[in-house]
Order: sequence, then C-alpha cells, then structure tokens
Amino acid sequence: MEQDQRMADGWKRWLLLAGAAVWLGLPWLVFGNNYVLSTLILIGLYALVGTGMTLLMGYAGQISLGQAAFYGIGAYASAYLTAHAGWPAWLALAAGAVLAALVALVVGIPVFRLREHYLALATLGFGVIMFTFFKEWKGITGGLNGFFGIPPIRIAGVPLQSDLPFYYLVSLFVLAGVWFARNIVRSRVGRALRAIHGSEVAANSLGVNITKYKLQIFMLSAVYASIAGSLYAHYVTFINPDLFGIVPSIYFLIMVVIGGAGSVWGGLIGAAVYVCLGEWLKAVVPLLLPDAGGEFEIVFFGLLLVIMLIYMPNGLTGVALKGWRRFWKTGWRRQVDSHKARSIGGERG
Amino acid sequence: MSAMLLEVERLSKSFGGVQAVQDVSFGVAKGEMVAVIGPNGAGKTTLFNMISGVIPPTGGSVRFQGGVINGKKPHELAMLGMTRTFQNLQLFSDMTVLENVMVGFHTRLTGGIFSAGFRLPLARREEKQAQEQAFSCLEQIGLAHLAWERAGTLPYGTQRLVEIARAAVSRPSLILLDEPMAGLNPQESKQLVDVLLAMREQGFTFLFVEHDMETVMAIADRIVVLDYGKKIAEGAPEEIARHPDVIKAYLGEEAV
Amino acid sequence: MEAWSQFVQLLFSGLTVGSIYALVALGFVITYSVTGILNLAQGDFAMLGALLCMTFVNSGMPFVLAIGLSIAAVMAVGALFERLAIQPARRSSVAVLIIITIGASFVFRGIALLAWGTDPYALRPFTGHGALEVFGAVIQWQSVWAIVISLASFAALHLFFQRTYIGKAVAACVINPFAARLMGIDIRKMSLGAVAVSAGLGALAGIVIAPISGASYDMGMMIGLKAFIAAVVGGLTNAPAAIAGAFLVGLLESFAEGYLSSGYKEAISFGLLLLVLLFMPNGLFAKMTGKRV
Amino acid sequence: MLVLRSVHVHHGHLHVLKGVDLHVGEGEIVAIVGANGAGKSTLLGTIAGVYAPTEGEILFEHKPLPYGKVEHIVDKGICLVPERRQIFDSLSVKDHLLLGAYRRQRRDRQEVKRDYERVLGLFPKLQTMLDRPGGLLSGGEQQMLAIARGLMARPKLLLLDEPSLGLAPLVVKEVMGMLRGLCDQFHTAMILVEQNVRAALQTADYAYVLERGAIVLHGKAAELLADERVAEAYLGAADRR
Amino acid sequence: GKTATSGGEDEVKIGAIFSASGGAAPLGKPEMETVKMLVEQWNEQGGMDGKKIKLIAYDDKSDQNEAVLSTKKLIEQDKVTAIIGGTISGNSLAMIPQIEKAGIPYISLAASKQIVNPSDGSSRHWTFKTAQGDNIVIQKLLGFLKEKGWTNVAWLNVANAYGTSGHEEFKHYAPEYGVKAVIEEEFEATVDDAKAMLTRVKKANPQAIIVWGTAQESAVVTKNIRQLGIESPIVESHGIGTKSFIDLAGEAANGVWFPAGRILVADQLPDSDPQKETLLKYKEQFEKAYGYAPTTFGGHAWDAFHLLVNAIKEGGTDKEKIRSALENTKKFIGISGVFHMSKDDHTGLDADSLVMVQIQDGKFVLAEQ
Ligand SMILES: Nc1ncnc2c1ncn2[C@@H]1O[C@H](COP(=O)(O)OP(=O)(O)OP(=O)(O)O)[C@@H](O)[C@H]1O
Ligand SMILES: Nc1ncnc2c1ncn2[C@@H]1O[C@H](COP(=O)(O)OP(=O)(O)OP(=O)(O)O)[C@@H](O)[C@H]1O
Ligand SMILES: [Mg+2]
Ligand SMILES: [Mg+2]
Repeated sequence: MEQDQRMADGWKRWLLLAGAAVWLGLPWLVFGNNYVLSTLILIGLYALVGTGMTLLMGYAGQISLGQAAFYGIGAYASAYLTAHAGWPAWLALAAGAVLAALVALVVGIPVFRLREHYLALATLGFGVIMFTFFKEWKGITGGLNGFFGIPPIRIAGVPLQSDLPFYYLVSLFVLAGVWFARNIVRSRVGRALRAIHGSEVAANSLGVNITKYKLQIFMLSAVYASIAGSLYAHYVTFINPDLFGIVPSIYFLIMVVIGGAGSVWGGLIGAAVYVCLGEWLKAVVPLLLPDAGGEFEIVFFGLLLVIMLIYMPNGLTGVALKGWRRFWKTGWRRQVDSHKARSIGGERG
Repeated sequence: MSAMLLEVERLSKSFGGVQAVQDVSFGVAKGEMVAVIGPNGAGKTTLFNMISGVIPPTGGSVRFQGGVINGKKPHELAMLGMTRTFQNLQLFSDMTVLENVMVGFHTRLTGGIFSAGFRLPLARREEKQAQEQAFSCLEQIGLAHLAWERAGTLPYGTQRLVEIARAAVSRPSLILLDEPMAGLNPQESKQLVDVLLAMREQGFTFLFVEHDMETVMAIADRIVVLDYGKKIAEGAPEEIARHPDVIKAYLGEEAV
Repeated sequence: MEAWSQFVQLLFSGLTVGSIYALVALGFVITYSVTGILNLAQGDFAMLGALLCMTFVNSGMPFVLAIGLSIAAVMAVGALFERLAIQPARRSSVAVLIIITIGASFVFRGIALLAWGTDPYALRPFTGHGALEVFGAVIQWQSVWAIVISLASFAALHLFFQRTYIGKAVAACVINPFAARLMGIDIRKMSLGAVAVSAGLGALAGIVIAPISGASYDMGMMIGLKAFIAAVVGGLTNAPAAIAGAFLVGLLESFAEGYLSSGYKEAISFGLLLLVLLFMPNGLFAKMTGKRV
Repeated sequence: MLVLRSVHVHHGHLHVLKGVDLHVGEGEIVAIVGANGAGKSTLLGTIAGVYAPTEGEILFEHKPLPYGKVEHIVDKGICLVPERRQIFDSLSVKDHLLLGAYRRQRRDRQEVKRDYERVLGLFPKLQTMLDRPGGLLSGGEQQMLAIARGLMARPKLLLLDEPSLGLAPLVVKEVMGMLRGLCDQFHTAMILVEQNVRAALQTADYAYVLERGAIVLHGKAAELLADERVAEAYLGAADRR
Repeated sequence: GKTATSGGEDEVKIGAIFSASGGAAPLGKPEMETVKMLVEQWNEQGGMDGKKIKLIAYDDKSDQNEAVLSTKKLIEQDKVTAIIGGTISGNSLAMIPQIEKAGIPYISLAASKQIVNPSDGSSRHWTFKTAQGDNIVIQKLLGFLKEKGWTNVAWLNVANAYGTSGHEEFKHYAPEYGVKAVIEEEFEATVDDAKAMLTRVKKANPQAIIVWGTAQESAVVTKNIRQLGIESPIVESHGIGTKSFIDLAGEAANGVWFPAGRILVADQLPDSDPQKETLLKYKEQFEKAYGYAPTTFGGHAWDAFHLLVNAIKEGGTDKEKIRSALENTKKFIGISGVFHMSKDDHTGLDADSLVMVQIQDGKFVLAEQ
C-alpha cells in the first residue's frame, strides 16, 4: 500500500508537470491572440479569488457571499494609491492585501460566531455594505462613475502593458497561490480546519482554536481576493463599484462550487470552466437559436449550473478525485478488507 | 489535596430550572483511574462538559495541575493536557481514521499558517512526526489496519475506539472518557479494558463515566456516584458495590 | 399635526412594504423549515406571479380568476422546480443548494425576459385608484389590501401549522430527515408541498405589489433579498417571527427614509441584519436549538 | 411473519451481508448478537428499508417488502429504533412521542392518546421533562425517548438496535422486562440487536449469531446462553468464572 | 451572443458591442436592432463602392468584463476596421484603454462626458460618442426651469450611475441658471413606495420637483407625488421617454415635463426642422422591422453607424483616415441632433439637440416652439 501511494504520488507529479508545461506554453499555442490571452488572464484572476474561497469553504466550511468586497478593496486600494498617491504598484498591492486582511479580521470576529445560512447572510450583508461604501465614498473611489486612469504595474521599471507578460505574472500568482493553499491543506492547519468542519466541539477539545483558524483563513482568503483585485485594476485600468457588488460575489461562489471546494484546484478549475462555459455558450447559442439574445445564454447557463450541481455536488474536482481514488484505491482496498476480516472474526475466543 | 491532578470543588450547573449538577466535589490524583457512575440524567456528562470547558459552571471551581481553570476554553485545556471523548460520538466522519488521530496530535505541534503555507522544514518534520505517532497509537489500540478508512463508515463500536485513540495520542495528563464501552460487546470491552490498563501503566490518568458495571469494577481505583446532580457516594469499588444508596438508585438489588 | 401626519404616512408606507416582504418571507420560512434550503429564487416567484397575472388581465380575464390562475400556475412552477432541481440535490451541501436556487433564479429571470422583455408593466389596483385619508396621511386602498392579505395568509398558515399535526412533522423533516422517514413521514411529499405553497405565497406577493410599483422581469431579486433579511431577522424557522421581521424591516426602511436620508436604505436594512445576527446569532426570536454534547 | 432468504447487502464495494437467512415468528423476540462491524445494524437497516439488498428477498407477512422506501415500510407495521438514537434535537419530548405515531395519528386518535399515557408510564423519567427539547436530554434519556418513540408507532414488528446502549443497569433490566411484557401482551414481534448479550439472550425467544455478515449459529435463546462457544466469544465468560 | 450579418469577400468589417441583455437591455436592445437593420439595408442597396459591410456584434450583457473581452476579440480576432458601441458609460470607459492602445476608430453610445473629455487627461484620440452628455441634458432642463421661473426646486435622483451623474451635473450647472435645490434626495432603482421620502419633499415646499431616473422607478415616485397631494409641477429626465412610463404612472404621468431627443415627437415637429425627414424615416423603418417605436438609444446607434459609414466612404479602410474624417464631420443630420465634430469636441452636440416634451392625456407632446 505504501508502494501504491508512492506510485500515485509519482503519477501526480507527472500530471502536475504536464499541466505546468501546458500552462507555460499556452500563449504560444494561441500566439498573438490577445483576446484569448485576456480570457486566460481573467480566468487566472478569478482563480486566485477562488483558491482563497476553496480554503474558506472547503476547509473551514464557511460560505462567503461577499468575497467581491475584498476583490474591491484590493482594486480600489491599488487604484487610489497608485493613481492619486503616487505609490509604486507593488507597494499598493501589498497595502491592499494588508487592508483586506484587517477588514476581514474586524468583520470576521463577530461574524464567525454564526453558522451556515446565517453566516452566508452576514457575509452577504457585509458585501452590500462594502458596495455602498464603494458607491458613496466618491472622494476615494470615484463613486458610480468609476475610477479610471489607473497606471499599469511595473516590473523593474518596465510597465506591463501588453497581455503576454501580464499573463505570466498572473499565472505566477495563481500557481503560488495554489501551492500555498495546497501546503496549508496538507498541514496541521488544514487538518484542523477540516476537523472543525466535522465537529467543532471535538476539534476544540483536542486543542484546535476554532476562532483563530477560521479568522486566519478568512483573512487569507481576503488577501487572495485583494491581490486579484489589485492585479485587475492594473490590468483593465478602469474599475467601478458594479464589479464588486453582490452579483460578482455570487459568481465567485458559483465558480468555486462548480470547481469543487474540496480541493485547492477547485478555484482554478471552476474559474476556467465558468469562463469557458460562458464563451462557449456565446458561440453555441446563436447557432441553435440564431435570433436569440444574451438572455438565452443566461437561461442555458442557469440550466447547466443546476444540472451540473445535481450530478456533481462536489464539483468537478470532486468527480475527478473520486475517480482518482477509485483508480488507486481498489488495490489496497482489497488488502484492507481481508485484513479486517481476519481481525474481526478470527482472533476472537 | 494539592497533589491532586484534578480537583473539583462544589461544582454546580443549572439549566433554567434543571439543576443538573449540584455542589459536587472530588479529586483525581495522577495515575489514578476514577469512575463516575449514576443513573441516567444524573449529571455525569454535564460534569464532564464543565471540567473540559465546553460549558461554563454556574458555581464552584475546577483546578487542574494546581491552577484554576474556570472560564478556560476547551482548546486551552487541551494545551494544558486534558482531552476527552464524547458520549454522542463526535468523530470527523469525512476524514480517515489516521487523520482523525492526527488531529489529536494538534497540541504537540507548533507550525502555523505561514510555516505550513511555505512548507518550511519545521512543518514537514512535524507532519512526519504526527503521522508516525498517530499510527503507533492506532497500533496500540488495534486499529492500524483501518488507518485509511473513512471514519464515518466504521461500525459504531470501532468509532468509539478511534475517539479514544484520538484523545490519547497527544499523551495528555488527563483523559475524560464518556461511556467508552458503550456499543462494545463484553468481549470487546475486555480488550479495551486491557488497552486502558496498559495505558495507565504508561502514566495516563483517566476519569470516566460508564454504565457497564463489570468494567467499572474491574478497572476503577475509585468511584464517584451521582444521583440527581448530587454526589451520593465516593469510594473504592467494593465499598460502592455495597453502598445501600447506590444499590437503590443505580445498581438494583441483584447486581454484580 | 403635520409631524403626526408624516408619522402616519411613514407608518403605512412601512407596513405596505413590510407586508410584501412578509409574504415572500413566509415562503422562505416554509421552504426552509421543511427542506433546510434557502431558496434564493423565492423573489422570482413574485415576479412570475405579477407578470402572469398582468398578462391574464390584459387578455380580458376577470380579475379574480386571473389572480387565482396565476397563483396556481406559479405553484405548479414551484412544484416542478422542487422535483427537478431541489429533490435530486437534497443531500448536497448548503453552498451547493444555494447555488442551485440561484441557477434556477437565472432560469426564471431569463424566461421572463424572453416572454415579457425588459419593459416594466402595470397592473390595476384591486379596488380602484382611490385613497383613504387618515390624520392627513394618504393611504392607497392597495396598501390596505397588501397588509390585510399578508396578515390573512399568515393567520391561515399559522392555524394550519400550529393546530395541525403537520407542523411537527414538517419541523422533523429538516431537523433529522432520516429519523423523520423512520417515523413514516414522506419527506419528499412534504418538500414538494412546501415549495409549492411558498411559490404560491410569492406569486401572491407579486400580484399585490404590482399595482403599487409595477412589474418587470428583474423585480424578484430585491424583493427576495429584503424578504430574506426579514426571515433571518426573525429566525428562519419561525413564521410569526419572520412576519415581525418583515414589518420591522419595512418600517425601519420607511422611517429611515422619511426622517434621515434614502441613499443608504439598502445599507440600513443590511446593517440591521448584521446587528441582529451579531447580537442574536439565531435571529431576534430564536427558540432553543436543542444542541449539546 | 418476517422471512429473509439469502440476503446480500453492499456498502459501496464492501460486501457487508453475505447471504443472511432469518425467520421471525408471530409474537416472537429474536435476538441478534455479533461483534463490532458484523453487520447487525446493516441487517436491521435493510429490513427497515434504509439499505437495499443486492440479492435475496425479504418477505413480511408473506409479501415482499418494497426496498429503499422507509416510509412505506413503516406503513406496513415495521418500526426501527435506530442506532445513535436519531433524536430531533429541537423538538420537545412530547412532540417526539406524538410523531412516533405519525402514521396512525389520523386513523385512531383515541388509541394514540391512550398509548401516549401508557408509554409515559413505562418511562416515568420522560414524564418529568415533556417540554424539554430532545437534544438537551442526557444520553440515556435520549435512548429512552428513542425507544418510547418507537413504541408509539405500535408496530407489528419492532426492530431495536442496541436499546440498552447508555442505559443505567437498573433501567436496562426494566427495559428488557418491558419488551418481554409488550411481546406477551400485544404480540409485538421484535428483533433485538444487543451488545449486552446476556440481557438479550435472557429476554429473547430465539437468537442468531452474526459474524462477518453471515449467520454462524442460531437456536433457542436459552440454548445459546448455555452454549460454550457463545459464552466464550460474547460473554467474556471464560474470565469471570 | 455573437451575431454576424454577412457580406461578401469584398467587405468592411465593423465591430459592435451592445448591452442587449442584462441590466441595460432596455437601452442596448434597440441599439443592436437598429444597427442590424441598417447594415442589412446597406448591403441590400449594394454596400458602398461595391464593398459590403460585415457587422460583428457582441452582447456584453451589461457586464464590464464582457465588454473588455469583446473589445479585444473584435480587435485581435475579428480584426475589425472600427468599433461602435458600449451602451453604458462604465463599459465604454473600460473599453477605451484597449481601443486607444490599438488605435482603432471608436464611437461610443453612452452619455458620460468622461468618455471624450476625461478628467485625468488621458488620450481620447480615437474615441467619439453620439449621445448627449448629461451636462447637455441638464443644461436644457435648467434653461427650461429658468424660463418658467421655477428656481426653488426639489431634486430627486435614482441611486445608480445614471442618477448620480445627473445629480453631479445639476449641482455643477444649477448656480449658472439661478436654480436652487431646496431639498436633494436619492431613491433606489427598486423602490416600491417613495412616500416616506416624499413627505420630506412636501415639507420643503418646492416650486417644482425634478425626478431623475428611468421609467419604472420614476413612475413609482411620480405616482407617489400625486398621491400625497403634492401639486407642484414635475420635471423628469430623458430616461422616462417610453410608453411604459405612461402605463405605470397612469393619471399621474399627465403634466410631467422632460427633455428628450426629437425622435419621441418626430411627427409633431415643424416641417422646417432639419431633422424631421431623417427622424420619420428611421421611425417608419424601425417600426416596420421590429414592431415597436424606436428609442433615443436606438437613435444613438443610428448616428454612430452613419457617422462611421460616412467616414469610411471618405477615408477608406485606413484607420487614421477614418478617424480624421470623423473628427471633421460637420453638419451631419442625425437622430440625436445635428453633429459638428472638432478636435476638441468628439460629441458634436449641444443643448439645441433636445426639446422639451410634456405628457398630456397619455401622449408625448412637443412643448416648445
Ligand atoms: N442544556 C441543557 N438544558 C436543559 N437541561 C439539560 C441540558 N443539558 C443537560 N440537561 C439535563 O440535565 C440532566 C443531566 O444530564 P447529563 O447529560 O449530565 O446526564 P448523564 O448523567 O450524563 O446521563 P446519561 O447517563 O444518561 O448520559 C438531564 O436530565 C438533562 O436532561
Ligand atoms: N454507510 C456505510 N458506508 C460504508 N460502509 C459502511 C456503512 N455503514 C456500515 N459500513 C460498514 O459495514 C460493516 C458493518 O457495519 P454495521 O454498522 O452493520 O456493523 P454492526 O454489526 O452494527 O457493528 P456495531 O456493533 O459496532 O454497531 C462495517 O465494516 C462498516 O464499516
Ligand atoms: Mg451522559
Ligand atoms: Mg451497529
């Protein structure tokens, strides 16, 4: 069984390597097509938010319906600090992340006493209130008219103005983000989080400080979202509050659920599927119904969403994981069964 | 009395009108195995809940390792070296048996979110240690072959054992067991008794609730009897078995 | 005297809006207490009810018949939704179920968009355009209707659930579905019934509000959210509390709008929500939960 | 009354019951004993319709039982008092008892009222906490409640999964006596799964020993109680004598 | 969704992005339909100089990210010659950096003046627009108030981008016209009952009430004003110029004034009006094609399309030539008005492009001249 495990790990490593190769090579496959690249960049940004959310949802068991608020905090912090205060973009990005973490801390302390639906609702409320802030705090955010003229991000003094370098930058963030999340999941912290999911009182009695971990993860997910927001601001250079209201929050949640919150890859896969599905519907629906407008896409999207979740309640990664486990487990599973049988019956008497 | 590991003094708890525990005092010395018995609803679990910090008492105090622990949270107590099992099983049912037990090792590790996230050597070392400890603990209790099973699918009796392993793996100085034998047949109980006795040899201290009198008589050094929230007797097993109030309230006439 | 009439005006504004929230919130509570699902498509039932009723009326149907028919139609939609989307996913996590209802809400909204377009439509008031004058405040008959209907629906439901044995069975379904089945309770039927009734209540709400604010394909979202707040403020499983919550939200919005400023109306109701949740994590009127170890 | 013919049950790819044959006669108490994980709960669950057998058949009153339809099986007069009690946390004790009679509530209201009094008579402890939410009861009290709730269904066949779990010794004795009494008085048939093997065998008429998903031994309860193999494996007898 | 109206091989590709669904659909849908209709007509008539127009139109679903992506798609993948669209200001503003960078002629249909005169001074070399900015509409409205002598007014706007932008322009220009707001309020786009807010307005006793919103919410507020027995005249925004406002507000709609593009009252215009003929033609064609009356938004699309086509006629498919042709457009008679573009004015419209309209007996009636 040890051997099987090692073999599975080997396989996984190859798979990861292949994935990385595709990822790096992708721009060359779609060479020169900035449209595809920007789609990929958007996927990357969503994936960053989503990865933070998988930690929060899949491992800390907490639903957030207000994640776009943190995305917004990052975006506005970067926008304001670079455009109006003249800070370098990287510093602004870091400041945004710190700010988002602080806000998460302040919000999280009271909110995490809540559970399930109530928690979801509280985060929704938080999202609406932050949206109101973005809307009304015109001096900083430009209000509903939007914030434009955000300077591009610079690396070693060179502004990143085209899509290709930006794609690699975002990919780097995503990979680092997933790596970080994966490490957490496979550590004492991740285990503690999943334990909280299973039984709070038991985890607590075993020494797991529930509030601390929930808060830390909430803050971490806020940092992920905020970084993505900062990058977005520098990428599109124009932001407005509508990007950070409850509807985007709901979309983030949808992505994570499609991808499956049970794995740190859920954010990336969910974002990719979500965006591609949208693009695909845009291409396919007009073929089926030539005169249909975007509303048909919405109907189809809703239907697909419902069907997908009925059949894959744990998202795509859930399905993949199950297949993977079955593939690798049948071997030692048999061994365990025979072993168990022996120990239960045989040794008695 | 200050040599006591755990001292409970005039501990009380009332839920609205229900006086679940009333002025209960007793102590547990290091290395001792103390049983709490009493009829259903006598307040045993409530007592455990107060000692382990799950609910606050309405009166009285608890001292653990010489310090007052009233108002401390369960996780703080776990850090101090007190863990417990639950009468209504509280396993992490979606995790494997091994992982369940590894969570029990939580207090022995220090790695935080950053060392974990960046995969610092500390985190890796600790991870390995936790796994080894958990596995050897499972071996001791005879569950090693189930290490990779999902805890939720195990039969009821086995789940109890996993909970015990989980509570013991961090080698706490005191373990509270709430009906450890429930769901095991006499033969299996006997095996568990052996495990518990072996653990005592290693220096574990137990405070436990149990209805299976055979077990209680076999392993308890001292028994505390509760009835309607009050302590009605305390003493060695033989004394308790003869105690008229205990027989009347709990054991029945022709017991053991 | 003028201050007094303003007060009365605000009071009735709040009650009117509150009564709409109340109807939808009742739907939330019923669905939630039977299935454990927060149906975020609840507001869309109101939208469907209003638009269908408008269409029926315009096609020359008698008003009362149109109302009945549209409620029945929406109930059927609700039942279908339950069978096709909720039932198969019953075992999924909270997040998944929330998203499924959101997906359904997309579908409802999209279909409405196809059928009725983006234009808002008008529906005539139940009993003429006249108004009552109370202490110098003007109160539309339609407002009176709204309040009366919501209270009446509540009373009927309350009777049904409290007096009849079904209420307990309904509660059992969500607390412990497995045990409920062991008692012989058919949780599938219960859930079907609950969602259908909730849909009907939502439709009724839409029909009542349409003469006041018009009806359009996207009216569901905001009504749904506000009712949602009301239900949570009340405690989610407790119908009278949800009604109280709904009127509370309605009145709060109205008075805040009347005496302070209206720009922050949304933030105010969500702020109330947060406050309630912070100080009373299970709602204002929470009952004992029966959780211990 | 109830007949199982070579019933096989799987949990995923785990073969749990491997061809179980079982017979329960009218007004008979049948005990099933066996080690942890032998499949006792699975067996009861299968009869109650929670799990569907992959092979074999189950006949109740000479008719096959519908699989996987718990609520319909309740209608036929089979009631399971499940493992882990399955209490409705926030419902009061009183509501639990009333819900126990859900299927016959409308049919015979008077009868239900009488049963309610009678069941409370059997568990005087519950009488004192009628309005307390079930979730707040102590473990043993919950167990009593679960049994009482099962009795309220007034089934023809009562399936009890470890009813003595968590009960004080005195109460165990009372419960066993009460089950015997019910059987004698109302001709309720029962299947009693127990870890408290002695108590079970003393109460039952007939008994089966289940090991690793198969029946390895069966016979009159009294005979099994005297059987050396049983005493050795399940009563821990060797040590005590 | 993407829709392409095909041309032949010898064709000019024009890209378009509209919010044909989602929140801004009431605006974007007629825009999309107008352009499609025009392209079809154009190609039926043989295109320009034998060249047909190939329209590649995307629906951004009123979502900024969709708009940005579609812009890139048009530029990178479809390689269009010019782009029109961006139904709402936010989407247009998000598209502009891409467009300026790529260097492609672009005509926005949205109103914000930031689109052509950004306050941060960034480049707008390639960007034009055909909708009157709110600054122009507000000036028209203020001129009307001044003329009527209603200088103490109540200002109510809907709490969204449309409303706040109007509010800002109002605050900016009101002193110039000697108009003062005695009370300023916001209401939600989803308002059910605005009586609470209106009780305060009633107390403030204004000479006129300005309601700045789109049809549905404005109808609720208008109804509520009359229900509360407030008799002051009501002046609203150009956003209510649809039949559904009259349906929704019922009796209360009568007497309401608002500034609007001429299309709404095309048949009432004097024959001397230079736009009349164009307007009537567009109206007739649109009604025939889609069965409902065209809107001012469709008009913005009409203007954009024709401006572009004229420029292409002049400049061929060379982007810079098209751009400079656009910039030098003079006296172009469109639906929204008569355009005079210049280097500093990429809109080319002034307050005269609007007229005041009053609703009387459930009809739009031209109020001036
Ligand atoms: N939160 C609570 N609210 C109200 N009553 C409670 C609460 N918790 C416990 N009780 C009551 O207090 C009494 C003591 O309960 P406890 O669980 O401590 O009993 P126990 O001795 O563990 O019994 P058992 O042997 O059956 O497990 C019981 O009657 C129980 O119903
Ligand atoms: N839901 C499930 N999924 C997968 N395996 C299961 C499931 N339930 C039970 N099992 C497995 O089936 C076997 C029999 O379990 P069962 O609960 O029937 O045993 P039992 O005889 O009742 O044991 P106990 O005396 O401990 O209650 C065990 O190996 C258990 O792991
Ligand atoms: Mg207990
Ligand atoms: Mg069992």
